Amino acid sequence: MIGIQREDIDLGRMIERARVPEAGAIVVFDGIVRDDDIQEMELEAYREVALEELERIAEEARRRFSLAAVEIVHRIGRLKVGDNILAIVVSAAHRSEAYEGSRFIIEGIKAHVPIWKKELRRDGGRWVEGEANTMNGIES
Amino acid sequence: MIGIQREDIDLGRMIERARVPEAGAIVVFDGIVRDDDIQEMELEAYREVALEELERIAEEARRRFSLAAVEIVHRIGRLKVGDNILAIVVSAAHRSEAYEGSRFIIEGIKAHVPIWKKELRRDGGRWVEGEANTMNGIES
Amino acid sequence: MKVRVRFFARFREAFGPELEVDAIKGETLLEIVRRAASSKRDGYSTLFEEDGRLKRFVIVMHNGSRVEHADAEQISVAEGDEIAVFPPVAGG
Amino acid sequence: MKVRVRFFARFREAFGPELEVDAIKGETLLEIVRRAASSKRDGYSTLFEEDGRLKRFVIVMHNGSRVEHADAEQISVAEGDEIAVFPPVAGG
Repeated sequence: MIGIQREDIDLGRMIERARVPEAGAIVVFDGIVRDDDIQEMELEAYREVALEELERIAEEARRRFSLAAVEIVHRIGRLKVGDNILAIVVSAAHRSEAYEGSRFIIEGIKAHVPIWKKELRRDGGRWVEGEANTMNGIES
Repeated sequence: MIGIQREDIDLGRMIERARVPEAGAIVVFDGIVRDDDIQEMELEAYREVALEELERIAEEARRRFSLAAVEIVHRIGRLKVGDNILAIVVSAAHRSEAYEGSRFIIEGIKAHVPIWKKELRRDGGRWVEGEANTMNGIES
Repeated sequence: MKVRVRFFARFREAFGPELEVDAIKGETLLEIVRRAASSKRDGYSTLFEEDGRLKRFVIVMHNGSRVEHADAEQISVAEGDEIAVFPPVAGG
Repeated sequence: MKVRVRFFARFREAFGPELEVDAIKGETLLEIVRRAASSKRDGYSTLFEEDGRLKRFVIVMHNGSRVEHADAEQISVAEGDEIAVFPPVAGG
């Protein structure tokens, strides 16, 4: 399942969906709001395009790393320290594929999925800069 | 928490324990019994030494990758396809440390922790060979 | 001819989430973005350099596909098009 | 002087999980392992080469610490020692 939602993420259900007979390894990435002197975080998405990109990244990861299952849920809206931002759950026959597939997906999301974060601090808000470089974003 | 147990693993609780304020990323590795024409798997540990090794690997990972939390539970006994064998949950400020720390731990376990697996097939049992090489095992 | 221009993140804060622009046949994506930006005081300098080019980091999409700045100067809009303008993404 | 010898995995299947060996002062780890192995028919060839050396892959621990085969020929046992003998590990 690939999704963008306001509600919290049910990691347990994602893991159970990835537990298929041909899988020997499940790797979960759970990105959470870190206590970096922030109070809250506000996330915004270009939803239709972000979903398409998540599907594309999931499909490419599935193919390149022979993944048995891929589940991605990204949250938007107002989040506080400790809240889940993003969960990626993948399974594969062997651990290397599961780790590498998971990493491929998170790096793809950071570089290509139109979602933005604003850190809300006591002294105001600050948009988080895209990580890769100033030309990142969706590949044409 | 570091443990070796017969009971199933409560992944949800391990993840909640790793959800500390300084963590921005949680990575979970869940090793499960793969349907590789096997019926069941029997795991056996040199328990006291295995626990010491798990503690040593966790401590080294914590230090080398600045991990905020490390949880490892390895199961022993009779397991069937889809059952959890081993769960590693780590958290860190940033994703690279969490992924690399998790990978360091699983590789350390494969190479150094005195636990053995026997695959039980219709035509009998087969001990799984250690992965690294025939001289692996506990470093003196 | 109606064209939608959507803004995200700090561009949304500057221009609002979306503007409907009445486009003339033959107008390019870049011309539409320029007009949309001009709807706000100081809007122009948020997206454009003094020499009139889009700032390097500004990302433009046309109906859900990214377009290079050079192409945005060439592609003409059509009825019902959606143009999106946003800063570098920071998901995950 | 009592010494415990523990076996794991296929060595446990061959010798049982543990043997208590009555050791003589000055006996080495390797000598104890040899005597323990001799408790079963064909046991010797499970752990030892024909030339009397331990098979390369056999791991020996002394009170929870791994010892090289060469050292196992030198180290004398003491009352209450635990020797463990096992094949390469396969955890995870």
